Amino acid sequence: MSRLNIELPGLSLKNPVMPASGCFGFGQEFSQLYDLNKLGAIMIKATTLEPRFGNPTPRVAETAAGMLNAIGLQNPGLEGVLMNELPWLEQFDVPIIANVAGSEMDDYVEVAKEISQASNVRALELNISCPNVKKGGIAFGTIPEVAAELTKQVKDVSSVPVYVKLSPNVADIVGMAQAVEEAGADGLTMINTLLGMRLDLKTGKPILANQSGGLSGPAIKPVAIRMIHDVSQKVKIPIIGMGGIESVDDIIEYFYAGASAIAVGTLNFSDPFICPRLIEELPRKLDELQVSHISELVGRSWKTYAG
Amino acid sequence: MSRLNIELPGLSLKNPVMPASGCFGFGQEFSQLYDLNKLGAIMIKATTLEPRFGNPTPRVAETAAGMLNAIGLQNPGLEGVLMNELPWLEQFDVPIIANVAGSEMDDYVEVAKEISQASNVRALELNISCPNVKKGGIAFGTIPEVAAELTKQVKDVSSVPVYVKLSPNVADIVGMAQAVEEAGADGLTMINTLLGMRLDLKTGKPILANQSGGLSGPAIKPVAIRMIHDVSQKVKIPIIGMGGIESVDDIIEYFYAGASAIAVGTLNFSDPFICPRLIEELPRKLDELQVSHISELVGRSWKTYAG
Amino acid sequence: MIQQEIMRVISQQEIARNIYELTLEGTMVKQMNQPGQFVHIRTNPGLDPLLRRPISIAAIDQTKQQFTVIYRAEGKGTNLLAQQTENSQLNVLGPLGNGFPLNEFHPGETAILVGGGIGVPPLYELATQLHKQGVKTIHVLGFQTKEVVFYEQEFAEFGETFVATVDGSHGTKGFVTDVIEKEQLDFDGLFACGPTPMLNALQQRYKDRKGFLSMEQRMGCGIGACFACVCHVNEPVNGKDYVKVCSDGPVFPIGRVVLT
Amino acid sequence: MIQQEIMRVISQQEIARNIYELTLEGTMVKQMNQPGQFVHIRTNPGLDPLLRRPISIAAIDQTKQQFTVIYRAEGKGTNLLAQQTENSQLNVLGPLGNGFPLNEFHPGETAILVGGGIGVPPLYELATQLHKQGVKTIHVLGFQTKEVVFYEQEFAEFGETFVATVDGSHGTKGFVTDVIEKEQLDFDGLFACGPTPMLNALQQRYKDRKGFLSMEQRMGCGIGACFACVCHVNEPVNGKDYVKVCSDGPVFPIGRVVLT
Ligand SMILES: Cc1cc2nc3c(=O)[nH]c(=O)nc-3n(C[C@H](O)[C@H](O)[C@H](O)COP(=O)(O)OP(=O)(O)OC[C@H]3O[C@@H](n4cnc5c(N)ncnc54)[C@H](O)[C@@H]3O)c2cc1C
Ligand SMILES: Cc1cc2nc3c(=O)[nH]c(=O)nc-3n(C[C@H](O)[C@H](O)[C@H](O)COP(=O)(O)OP(=O)(O)OC[C@H]3O[C@@H](n4cnc5c(N)ncnc54)[C@H](O)[C@@H]3O)c2cc1C
Ligand SMILES: Cc1cc2nc3c(=O)[nH]c(=O)nc-3n(C[C@H](O)[C@H](O)[C@H](O)COP(=O)(O)O)c2cc1C
Ligand SMILES: Cc1cc2nc3c(=O)[nH]c(=O)nc-3n(C[C@H](O)[C@H](O)[C@H](O)COP(=O)(O)O)c2cc1C
Ligand code: FES
Ligand code: FES
Repeated sequence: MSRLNIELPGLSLKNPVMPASGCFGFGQEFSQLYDLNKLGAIMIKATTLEPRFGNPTPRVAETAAGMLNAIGLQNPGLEGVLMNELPWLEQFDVPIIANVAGSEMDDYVEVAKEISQASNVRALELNISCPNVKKGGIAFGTIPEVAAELTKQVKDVSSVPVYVKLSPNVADIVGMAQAVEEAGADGLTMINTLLGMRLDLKTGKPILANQSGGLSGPAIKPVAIRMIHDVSQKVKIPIIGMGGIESVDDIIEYFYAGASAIAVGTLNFSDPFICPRLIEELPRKLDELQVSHISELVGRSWKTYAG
Repeated sequence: MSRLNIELPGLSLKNPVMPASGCFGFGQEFSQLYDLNKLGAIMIKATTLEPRFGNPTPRVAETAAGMLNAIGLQNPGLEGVLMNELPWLEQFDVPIIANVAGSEMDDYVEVAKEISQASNVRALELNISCPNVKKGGIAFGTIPEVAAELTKQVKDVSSVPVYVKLSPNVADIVGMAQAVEEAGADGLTMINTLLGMRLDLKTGKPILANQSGGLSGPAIKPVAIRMIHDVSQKVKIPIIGMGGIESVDDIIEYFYAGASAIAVGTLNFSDPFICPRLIEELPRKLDELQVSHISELVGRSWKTYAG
Repeated sequence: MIQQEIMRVISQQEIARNIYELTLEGTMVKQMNQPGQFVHIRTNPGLDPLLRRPISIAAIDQTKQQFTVIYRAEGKGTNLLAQQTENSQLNVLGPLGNGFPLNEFHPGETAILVGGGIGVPPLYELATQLHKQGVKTIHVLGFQTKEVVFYEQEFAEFGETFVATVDGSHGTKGFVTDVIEKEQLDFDGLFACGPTPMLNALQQRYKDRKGFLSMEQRMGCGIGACFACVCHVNEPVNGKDYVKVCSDGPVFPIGRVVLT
Repeated sequence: MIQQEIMRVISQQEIARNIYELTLEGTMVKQMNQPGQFVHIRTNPGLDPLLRRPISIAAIDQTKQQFTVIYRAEGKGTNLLAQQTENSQLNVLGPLGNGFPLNEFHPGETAILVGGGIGVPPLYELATQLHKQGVKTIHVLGFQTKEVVFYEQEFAEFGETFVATVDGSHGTKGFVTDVIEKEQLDFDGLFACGPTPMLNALQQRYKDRKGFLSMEQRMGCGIGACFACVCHVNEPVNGKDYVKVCSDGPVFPIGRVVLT
């Protein structure tokens, strides 16, 4: 009898731990390290209509308890993902969450329509918030009306539930969440990266060739917790939480805040075995907390409960 | 011949290093540790019209490479500051930057008017961005029109230049900066804290009694650098930069980004001697960079320059 | 005078489950003149963790320029602290705060020292110094369970020592207040350090007695500059309706601070 | 097979100014079969710094299950690494990447090994293994200045070794390419590792020769999953217009990667 399984729109998760989009490629590399069947789900790298090379390098820079990335959505394009990546992933009994990105609304719609029909794609994650593409991306994520319109159009064509990935680079995250919920989102994933920059001490220039990039890692966890705490009280759809998770304690904190599952991004780089490790450690943590099922923890920070 | 002196509206700084508001009280405690005359300036704790006790405790929580605070603007009120704190500070030959806060626009205006007349107050820092007061504060900092209106009203009554302290909790920091510049701000200080939260693992409840608080420290430095980089190219008024500064390298990075002076906040807690230490270390760093005056570094990240 | 000093670790040992006794050496010790003061320790030279950890001074040895702290390895910072070994260097800020006043007790009087868990340590230096001035001490020490009891013998050398454990695995089952009542202990005044509920219980019972309580609060600066550690007071003190635990305290006369 | 292993520090010493030679022991060594592969080292168990540091394998000792890296202590991570002493434990991920191909050279042939600064280390294991299979090696090593020159003797034991320093304080003044021209060195093929401008100069000069270049890029994962370390290629490889330095490289045939 599992204490970790979670049911979310489109997703039957054996456990609530999955790699975050962009930090796990399409799974092939990590499959050499451990059995991907252990994972609750896999959020694959953003897919765009056409293949993209992405930004020039350097694409990453380190920051205090975090990192910046400006990969620029490099990916083999819709066709490449449909032909190579998704079929390869079919050998695993793990739901795939396809991260969908684009420059124009039509791109999103087209990718969503096609990719949602792949047999192992159980949900879409609408990446309206990637700070690393100049056109479109960022505006989609900061203007509620635009985000809502995009959500609606994608919902109309998608064969699977649609999760919208929210950007933290906004003043009113609750307003944004409510806008996409109203537009039909089945769930939220949050948060994407904060916009940041580092400069090279010798040249004075930005370290990233793209100048700015997305800040991820433990540094941003308190921002994510705050946003999930605020949003989860104001929407009815579930939230998959992410941002700097590095321990089972962090997972518990995300659940308390209001997340129903979590994703690990940056920490896959520091410890490539982190996902299976956390999954293994979770039951003992639940014992400690005297909780029989992890879902009991969802929203404990704001739910009134006995004791 | 100084290589560190900086001239800014209202402020003749012997060096560009000052403690940030709220991390240095009104100077008395630190004066027991070192001679405050060493400092470029002092940004005193926010002053409100009436004395405030602030938020219940706990008021601080630790985060990865950062901390959260929800002090809630505790201060002895305008009268207390005018009668006790500022006169005590007169023994030092250091310009005071008075951080002004309130719940209503009228509060700001009244405090600004009175405090700007104190003989050692050489500039105001309009705290439109404190996340820790429920009323007013946060909205002032996220709606450009409101921030501009406040700036204008304060400018009308202030006897000294007015710096506006920007909140990072916005989608468009450049728009905000331009709005307050247009409204007459003489300078900007940035950034204030990001909104964040931590939960107690045992109870599930927020660690801070106020629930959420302001995230400061090295964790937020990349966000500050990015914002200063973007804003400094779009406004003509100078910027005093802050956010996680812990080394002379960090100071250089802030200058490269576009700051003309910097403030140290959180790191005063980890190393109470940090300000005089950085001031002492700066000249050697300038030698290393083969720079004769620190102001040559301002904006190097985006200025085209020979080489 | 508050100093920041890189101090040398003389010794460190686990004296009960997760309870460590750490002795440090440096010139700062000269400034330590009052039991109940604390130091603010940087547990790591880097940024993780960022904040210092406040720990009470448990014993002072002026001849050797050494002092001892006793702490529980609990979270990130104290666990890092527990990894320090002989000759490691630690960045220490101190001595901080105002400790227990000694001059309020006269030779021949009896003071009861009440400690709860990691509130016990500062009472040890207090007992030492009270004895030097001829004050008798009775000790009531409360712990969760047998495995985390420490310094029972050390206190016993100064006078009667009672231990209470919440689970009854050692000494009396229950709280320190239960012991005081059960044993009908008699005293001229009281010193206490421990969790707020314990201090609150003592303050309610003994608010009219001579007594001093040492408080805990989450801290930022530790020196009075950041307003992190304030408490409301029952009556204004120096025109202020609050005190700072770090610089006005951590020790306050019983009845002064609003405890909840 | 890529492993993550807590490895034991056998020795560490500064062999030139800020240049450290570090030997580690563990079962991962069994997997190290190709010179030019690298390991990804966590320099601190905490979050500061967060990312691993890629460092080339400089020497492998299968009998002792030990390997050696040589690195420059420069920023936060490598300076922390330099503080490790005998018996410290280090979290290492490896072996990573594809190294220098040995089977492209036949006994009796001559390979020239060109290294720049901290690009020199992987050439040492390469020289060792080439010699085992009867390939002659000539070594051209470039450094900034005399004080940072290392392993000159060690390479000299395998064959002719030329050193260039930018400031002329040791060996020939100038760059490695100057040495190759000046000495009119003759070779059947070339291996190089060093800063991109050096690799670029070599690629332009010797693009039609048999040769292999080892590249550097800032990395995230080190295993091919994050797309941090990509480079454009001159001709598509396996239908892709890019390669990943970490998993497709770090070694590529000369001419394959677009260098600028
Ligand atoms: C004046 C004073 C004297 C103290 N003396 C002792 C002592 O002698 N022995 C001892 O074991 N403990 C003592 N404490 C408590 C000790 O400071 C905390 O246990 C310690 O800070 C926890 O750090 P951590 O790294 O284990 O926990 P973490 O969870 O990593 O701490 C996170 C943050 O919360 C703060 N924090 C957590 N718990 C407490 C607490 N109980 N009080 C204050 N801050 C806290 C930490 O300082 C840090 O900023 C004292 C506290 C104060 C205020
Ligand atoms: C495949 C490969 C093999 C390498 N082999 C060696 C070696 O054998 N010896 C050696 O001294 N150095 C080697 N390097 C370079 C080494 O990785 C960097 O010098 C090191 O990462 C710098 O870390 P730091 O803590 O000193 O600097 P920091 O400035 O703290 O580094 C900050 C971030 O930038 C990255 N970074 C900085 N410089 C470089 C660089 N030149 N290459 C890649 N990432 C960088 C760091 O990894 C880190 O993520 C190699 C690099 C690669 C890619
Ligand atoms: C290298 C890198 C690449 C990423 N690529 C994507 C992406 O393609 N699509 C996306 O929605 N998020 C992407 N992200 C964001 C992560 O999925 C995640 O939301 C964010 O990093 C916060 O989680 P973390 O702190 O655990 O990394 C990327 C993050 C990193 C570090
Ligand atoms: C404990 C604390 C109290 C603060 N109080 C104030 C305040 O009263 N007014 C204000 O404008 N900013 C206040 N700040 C924000 C700082 O001045 C500064 O903008 C921010 O902390 C970022 O700098 P840092 O990372 O160096 O701390 C406070 C910050 C901290 C940590
Ligand atoms: S901890 Fe800063 S005032 Fe007490
Ligand atoms: S470093 Fe991640 S793909 Fe190469």
